Amino acid sequence: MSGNSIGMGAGAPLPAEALAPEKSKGRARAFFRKFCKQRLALIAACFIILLFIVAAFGPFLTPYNPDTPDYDALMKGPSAAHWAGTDEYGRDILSRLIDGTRLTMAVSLSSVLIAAVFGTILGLLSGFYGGWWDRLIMRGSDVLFSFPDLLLAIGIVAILGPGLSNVVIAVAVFGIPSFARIIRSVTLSAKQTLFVEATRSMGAKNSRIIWRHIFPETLSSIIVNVSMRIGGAILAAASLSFLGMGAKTTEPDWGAMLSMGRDYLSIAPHIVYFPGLTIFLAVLAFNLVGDGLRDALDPKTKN
Amino acid sequence: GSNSNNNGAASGGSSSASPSQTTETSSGASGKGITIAINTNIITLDPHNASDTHSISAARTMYEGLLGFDENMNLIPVLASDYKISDDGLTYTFTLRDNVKFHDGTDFNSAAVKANIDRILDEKNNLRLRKSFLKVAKVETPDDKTVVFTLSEPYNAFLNKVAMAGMISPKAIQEEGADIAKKPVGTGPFVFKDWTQGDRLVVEKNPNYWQQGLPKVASVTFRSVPENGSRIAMLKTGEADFIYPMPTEQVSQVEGDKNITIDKTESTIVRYVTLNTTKKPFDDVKVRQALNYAIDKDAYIKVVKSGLGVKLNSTMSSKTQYYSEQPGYDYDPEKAKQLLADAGYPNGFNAEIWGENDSETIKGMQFIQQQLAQIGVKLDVKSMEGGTLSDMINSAKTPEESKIQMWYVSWSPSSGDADGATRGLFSSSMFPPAGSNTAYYKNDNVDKWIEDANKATDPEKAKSIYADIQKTIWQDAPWMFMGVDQIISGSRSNLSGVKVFPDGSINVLNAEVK
Amino acid sequence: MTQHLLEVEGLKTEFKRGGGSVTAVAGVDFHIRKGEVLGLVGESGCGKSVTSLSIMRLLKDTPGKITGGSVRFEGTDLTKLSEKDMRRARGNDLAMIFQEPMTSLNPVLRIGLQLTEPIMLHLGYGRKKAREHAIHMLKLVGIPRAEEVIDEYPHQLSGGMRQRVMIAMAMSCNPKLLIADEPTTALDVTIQAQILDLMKRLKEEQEMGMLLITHDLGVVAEMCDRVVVMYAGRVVEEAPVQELFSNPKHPYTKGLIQSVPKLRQKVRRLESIKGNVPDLSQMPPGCKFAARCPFAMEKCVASEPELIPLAGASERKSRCWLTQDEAVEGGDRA
Amino acid sequence: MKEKETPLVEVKNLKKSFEVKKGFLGRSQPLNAVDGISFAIRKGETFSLVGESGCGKSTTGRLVTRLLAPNEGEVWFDGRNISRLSDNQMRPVRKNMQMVFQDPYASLNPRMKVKDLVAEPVLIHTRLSAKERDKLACELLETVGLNSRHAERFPHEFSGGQRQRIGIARALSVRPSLIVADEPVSALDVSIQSQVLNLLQDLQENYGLTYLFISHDLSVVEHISDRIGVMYLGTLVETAGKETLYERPLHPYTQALLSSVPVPDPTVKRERIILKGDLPSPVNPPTGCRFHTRCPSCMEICKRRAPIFREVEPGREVACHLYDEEMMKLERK
Amino acid sequence: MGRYALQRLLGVIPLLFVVSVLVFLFIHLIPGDPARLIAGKDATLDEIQGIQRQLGLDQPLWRQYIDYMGNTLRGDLGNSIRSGLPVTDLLGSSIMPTVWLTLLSMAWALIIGLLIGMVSAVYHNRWPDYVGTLVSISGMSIPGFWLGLVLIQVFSVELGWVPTGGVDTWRSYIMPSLTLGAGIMSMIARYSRSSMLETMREDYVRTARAKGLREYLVVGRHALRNSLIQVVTVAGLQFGFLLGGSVMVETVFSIPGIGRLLVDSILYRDYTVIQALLLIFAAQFILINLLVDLLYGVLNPKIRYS
Ligand SMILES: Nc1ncnc2c1ncn2[C@@H]1O[C@H](COP(=O)(O)OP(=O)(O)OP(=O)(O)O)[C@@H](O)[C@H]1O
Ligand SMILES: Nc1ncnc2c1ncn2[C@@H]1O[C@H](COP(=O)(O)OP(=O)(O)OP(=O)(O)O)[C@@H](O)[C@H]1O
Ligand SMILES: [Mg+2]
Ligand SMILES: [Mg+2]
Repeated sequence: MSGNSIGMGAGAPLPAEALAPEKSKGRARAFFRKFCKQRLALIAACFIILLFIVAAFGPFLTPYNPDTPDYDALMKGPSAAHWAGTDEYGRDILSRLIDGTRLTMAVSLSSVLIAAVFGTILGLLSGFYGGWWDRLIMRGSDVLFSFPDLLLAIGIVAILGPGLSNVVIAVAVFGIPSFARIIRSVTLSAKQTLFVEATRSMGAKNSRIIWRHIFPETLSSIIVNVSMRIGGAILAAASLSFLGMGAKTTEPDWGAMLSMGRDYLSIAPHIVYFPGLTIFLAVLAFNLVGDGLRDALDPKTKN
Repeated sequence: GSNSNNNGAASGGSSSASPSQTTETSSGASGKGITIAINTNIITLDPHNASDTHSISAARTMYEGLLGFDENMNLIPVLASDYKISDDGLTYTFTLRDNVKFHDGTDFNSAAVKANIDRILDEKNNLRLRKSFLKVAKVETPDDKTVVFTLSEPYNAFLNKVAMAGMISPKAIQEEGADIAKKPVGTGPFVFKDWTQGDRLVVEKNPNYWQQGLPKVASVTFRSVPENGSRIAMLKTGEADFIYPMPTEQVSQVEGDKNITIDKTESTIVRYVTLNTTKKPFDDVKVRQALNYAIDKDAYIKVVKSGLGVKLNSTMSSKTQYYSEQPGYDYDPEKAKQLLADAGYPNGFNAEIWGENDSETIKGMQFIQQQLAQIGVKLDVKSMEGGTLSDMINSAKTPEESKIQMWYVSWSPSSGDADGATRGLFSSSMFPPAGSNTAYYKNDNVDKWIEDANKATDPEKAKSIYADIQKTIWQDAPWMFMGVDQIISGSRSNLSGVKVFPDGSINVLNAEVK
Repeated sequence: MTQHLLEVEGLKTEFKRGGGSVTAVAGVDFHIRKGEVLGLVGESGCGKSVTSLSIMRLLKDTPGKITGGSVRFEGTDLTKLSEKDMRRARGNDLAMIFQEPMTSLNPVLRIGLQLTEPIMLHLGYGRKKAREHAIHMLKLVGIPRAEEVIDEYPHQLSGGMRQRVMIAMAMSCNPKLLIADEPTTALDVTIQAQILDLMKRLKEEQEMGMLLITHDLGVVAEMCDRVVVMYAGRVVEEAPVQELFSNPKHPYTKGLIQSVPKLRQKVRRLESIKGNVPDLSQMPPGCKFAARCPFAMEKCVASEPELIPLAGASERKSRCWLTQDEAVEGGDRA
Repeated sequence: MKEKETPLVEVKNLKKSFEVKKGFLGRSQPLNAVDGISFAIRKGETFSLVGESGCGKSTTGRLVTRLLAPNEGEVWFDGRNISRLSDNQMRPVRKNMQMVFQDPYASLNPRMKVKDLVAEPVLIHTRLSAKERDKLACELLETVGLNSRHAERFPHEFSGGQRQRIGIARALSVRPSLIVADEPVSALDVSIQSQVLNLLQDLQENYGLTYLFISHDLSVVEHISDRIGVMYLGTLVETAGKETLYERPLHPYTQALLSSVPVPDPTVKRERIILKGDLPSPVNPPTGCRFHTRCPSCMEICKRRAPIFREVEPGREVACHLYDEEMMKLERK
Repeated sequence: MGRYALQRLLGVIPLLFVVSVLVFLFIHLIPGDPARLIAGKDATLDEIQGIQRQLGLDQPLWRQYIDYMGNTLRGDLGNSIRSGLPVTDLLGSSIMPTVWLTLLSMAWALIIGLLIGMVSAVYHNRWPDYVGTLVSISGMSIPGFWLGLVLIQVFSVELGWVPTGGVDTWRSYIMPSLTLGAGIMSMIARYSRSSMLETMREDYVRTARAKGLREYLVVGRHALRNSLIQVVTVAGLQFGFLLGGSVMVETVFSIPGIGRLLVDSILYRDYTVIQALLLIFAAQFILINLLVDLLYGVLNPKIRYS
């Protein structure tokens, strides 16, 4: 083909490698390198992986049956037998923490994911189509924003009845408007990018533009926000427990342990310290990872 | 014979209302004020409309009724110095105390009483107290110091109801209208000073109080402090002189503290689990009895109540009128299993237990769940927010529609009367939504006895009828009988005289700071 | 030899990147005389801006660091100055104009404040006097309504006006050296013509030296006295402007000049330099231009030529094996 | 003759305004980005639009490709009025008109492989299988001077010039008849710029392409165009064949523009026409002739009345009162 | 400015309307009958129906809404279903404590958060940055009620420095605002850090350096203002959450604020109070958004002057 030599001058054709220096490690690899650079985030990520393992294999890891009471060993402080002591029923706190990992992670993860899915869809629609859609969704999120979280939570839990899934929904609903807003703003700027305009000029359908071109742009904000919000969701679920609107009250979850134990703060502080510490560490870890992800995904921060 | 003041009207034998002022000191009015931290908000200061204990406590600092209660929930005379009941139990004649003035300076007299009863009965006002006075056919005031109530039918608990009705200055009723709920004017030991709902109520010493030498503190401040930990912190720091309720979990911790005194009294609050007797498997009395045998109530008191409570030995607390102790239902899991097997459930069954979502209730339900698991009964614990729960229970219009199986709940008769502790819970006319008979318990004898007891004018007769009632219900076991709460309050050691009555109301009349 | 206003010798600047570091500027030498305009041309990424930032020591917020060479300004080595002394020189003796007039002014501060900052700092004027001076400077760069503009915000000005403000700011303390990094690239031709006109005029009035960085050979031809051509962090050719255009020595310079479409040139096809600029992190060992050079020989790939003064012309240097034989015998090799 | 003369693109009195918010206090005002322009592009020809930043070149390009809907006026493409088509109706038309953008960094989705980028229009408009698309992508890459080995890479691994080639390959993939190139070389270095310009010229020859070429660089435009339209503040002030325009610019703006271009030859000393002032804001453009505020030969009438864009000699249109004989006559009276 | 504000305020009316309808529907959808809840467990059906009649709860929903809206528009928010007190009284006494609480929380959170953010940005990737990041992330990882309880335990009970709660003196507000502000502080610290980092890369910061300005001027004058613009937006949003989210802190520290009022009202289905509160929350949210916009304009001359 004639174009072959275009612009290549008179000399012998150069090997392709000379044209584009070989650095095709891929974005994923680069991202991974960047992320691993951040010590704190890396440690936090390891901790989170540990949490997931504990959540998956919880029942096999507990030293005691987390639900068996021991009325002769109520509120015993940490000891060799009970590393984290026992609670007001004489149950082993460590076992309950381990067992509670699953529920806590399930609630926080699923609520954030639900929020992310709905928020992303709404944000994409609102940002991409603008106009009527946008106004509707944004006003809707205004309304949700101006609704106190608590009322929503109580309302949802009250309407749907108590239980795990409804707490998940309640926590998720808080998250939807902020996800929608974040994704909307990313969408708005992605919509302005030249490559989206280029795709439009090719005659692509909107669905293709949204899913193939804009959605990937929002992914990094989604990931970052999900990881940041999981921490918030753990706290939110704990707060719901504090107000007596928690998930299943009989199965251990950290927030319930913390809020049920708070009456014992001055007499058996370990009942609160251990769940409190666990929550703190988990939330901290998710936040650190979120931070790390953001830095690693942000094209502006070089290495 | 005529039944007059069975509690000894003239004597004032109880400490609380003693007019004999041996302890009178000038230092009593030394200008000290006290602060009382309570767990919920005061809702209203209208004595005719208050239904929650703290509002009642607050109203009672400023208002007094013709009668009152002592710390054992016995009736004592207050604004009435004496009363008589006719043999047919339809006419109640009260003689009013002399020289009592409202805070606004107007006289307390029979016209004032009539004005108050009129206010209560006026349908437009829709006051909580109205239902207690519905049987009042007329109120007469033959003279300034005498009031005669005529009832349409005998009403055994009437005196208790009279004790609930604080007397408001008729002038204030006239002038303030609905605002009286914010600006109380009564005859009580304290005068209204300031009230911010949700925060505090401040009342000051009434210098013209009819009981000489009382009150002994310059003012009382009620503050609402919902969080248990904060309330006890206030007691420790001295920001509060008295707290109620004292969180049971913390009692052991402050018991050694010489600055803090813990006071415990048995209450009229009973805790139990209703079993829907129209639903399988609870329709079988053996199952219900088995459940009662399956609970280690000592452990229940120890774990759930932190050791501060007593077992429930009847359908009501020992502090309630006409209480009669019942034997049995000692912890016996073997017997429980046997009974279950006899009833055809050798392997137990699955059921739901409902309850509110406060930590105390949740704790109790968890305990019950653990206990019943021992006999093969697997409970699904559902804790719900109060309003939702109430809807779940009351949306069933007939027993057939009812979804409720087990409900872990507490009950306290508002004026310590046996009728209040029985009718609403066990009369077959009180199935939800009409009443709180959530066990859907129906026993024709019990139904009849409740009516009889209500009409009985002779206390002895009433007592025996209530004994039958309690015995029958105990055997029928529509409930799992759990416990009676102890009322636990904490106070600074230099404060005396503040008492919490079995119904949970706080009495500050004799408060004194040393 | 007379002392030059600015003498850059062997300047080397490296950037940390990933694990290692890349050399963005690899031993650059040039000098500027008083009242002279030196053009610095070269392709994007060849290190022009880094050179200028290194001279000003403004690499603070980048991973970059000067790792060798000297920058002598009126005899003092700027690279050895304390940060404090360097601050005193910046904005005072040495001033700089950046490429982007849109982003180089702080959007939330009034023009007046931004203009008077260096005046108060370096000339020690009071607020009022500084303001008068600022207005004077604005008038000098041809801004109408100077008294009003001084109280406006950058976004209220057009691009050309902003670049004038930047120039006024740079000139306000009578710098001896003005570094202008692509001062007109972001502007339209008609505005560019105005600004270039202005800079020429000011330079003549103020007698200052100027380092003009650009990739536009047209601008070079109009403005500069001498030109330094950079390629891949190195100076490849240095020449007086006339000679550079009439007789470019280095193949890169030749290619560059030939690949620019010129008005009314009427060629069918443009010449072009094949290939691309090499990546900084993977520099070939020999002549950095060898891969694109139509005259590349084996020698070129193997080893790198030095920048050597050429015989026959004053102040001409070239970094090419082809021109080595033209080198001044025993000339002062850099 | 008529059939032969049917232009590929015909733009008639095209207008487009944007609503812009003035600050957060003000109401939105119309910004007339393109204010009544007309031109035609014949098949196989390169028509260029030049002008200063913000004069509406890109907007025109986006109107022609119907990325924007005009407020007024018509765009005829291949004998069909496309200015009122819906998005769905427009989609098949797009197969025949593709775009190349100024910024080769931003116009390629960084997350897609080169082969997918290049074949995306094919995916959209045809039913070729993935394999066939890959094969086509490789061919196209070779056409634009890249290598099929580049197909598996991501755009960030390429230099600016190479990316622009990818962009061009993408535009070529569906064999369009029109390519609208919006500043395709202005982000590139001179040495690379010439490679791309040459490529564009070669492709035009080989495939009989028609270009609408948008640029602010007069030298580049002269090199590549057949005919040129000069824009100022949303209007066309002059269109002419390349030769005539550069030899003998008529409109004072064109003259100034030409004289402002720095010539890379230190020996040439020209008399410059330096315009005074800045480009006025398109939100409230000057009355009368839009150029009159900066025009060196401004007359009274220019301030009052906008000149009509009219043919002054065959193939040459100007909007200037200087060439408006009737007006001149009126003026003299 | 005034007209803009007015315009915005007027634009709020439809939103408030929608909110009011939604709120109305929502709280009536929540199971629970206020009449029953007020009447108490031992109430009779008659009594409950009496209350329902009195409160108009036996009317169809649309009727109730119209009555309610009619009264609201006339400025009559009605009486609390539960206590019979005028809703305006209840609001009047509970708004100020919450306002003080949130203002104080916001104030310290802004100051400390900005400080941490700035230090972190200036010492990017050096130890002050790490410390700042850790502090700020910790701040958002602690459950609020837990922090409050611990603070009370330490500073009131053990040390006796500050009251455990209430609203008696300004000292009562110290711990609550610390507790409430911790999360916001962290947010602000993190946002200001990243926006400062971004700003420090801007050309005009380089210009400022090129003038020979001292570092503190470069940061304090040239970078800070620009970062503030972004931080203000975040802070404004947080402010809304603060007001709504003070429930826990008000409970722990016995502050008679609107958060607690809301919880109590919800628990008792005190419709009139809930409705009024929610309208206030919505109005407050909108007002804060407006304020943020105005502040945005003050900080950002581009918006102010064009
Ligand atoms: N902050 C930085 N961090 C890392 N590398 C940098 C930085 N600034 C510049 N570089 C590298 O230094 C090299 C030279 O850049 P420089 O900005 O000096 O080029 P330039 O000649 O000014 O190009 P242009 O004409 O595009 O402005 C480039 O390869 C660039 O990648
Ligand atoms: N989507 C839009 N909304 C508002 N104004 C716009 C929009 N697009 C373009 N404009 C305005 O319309 C005018 C013309 O813009 P256009 O992009 O067509 O100019 P241009 O000639 O391509 O300029 P440049 O050379 O800078 O690319 C400009 O003033 C621009 O600000
Ligand atoms: Mg540069
Ligand atoms: Mg453009």
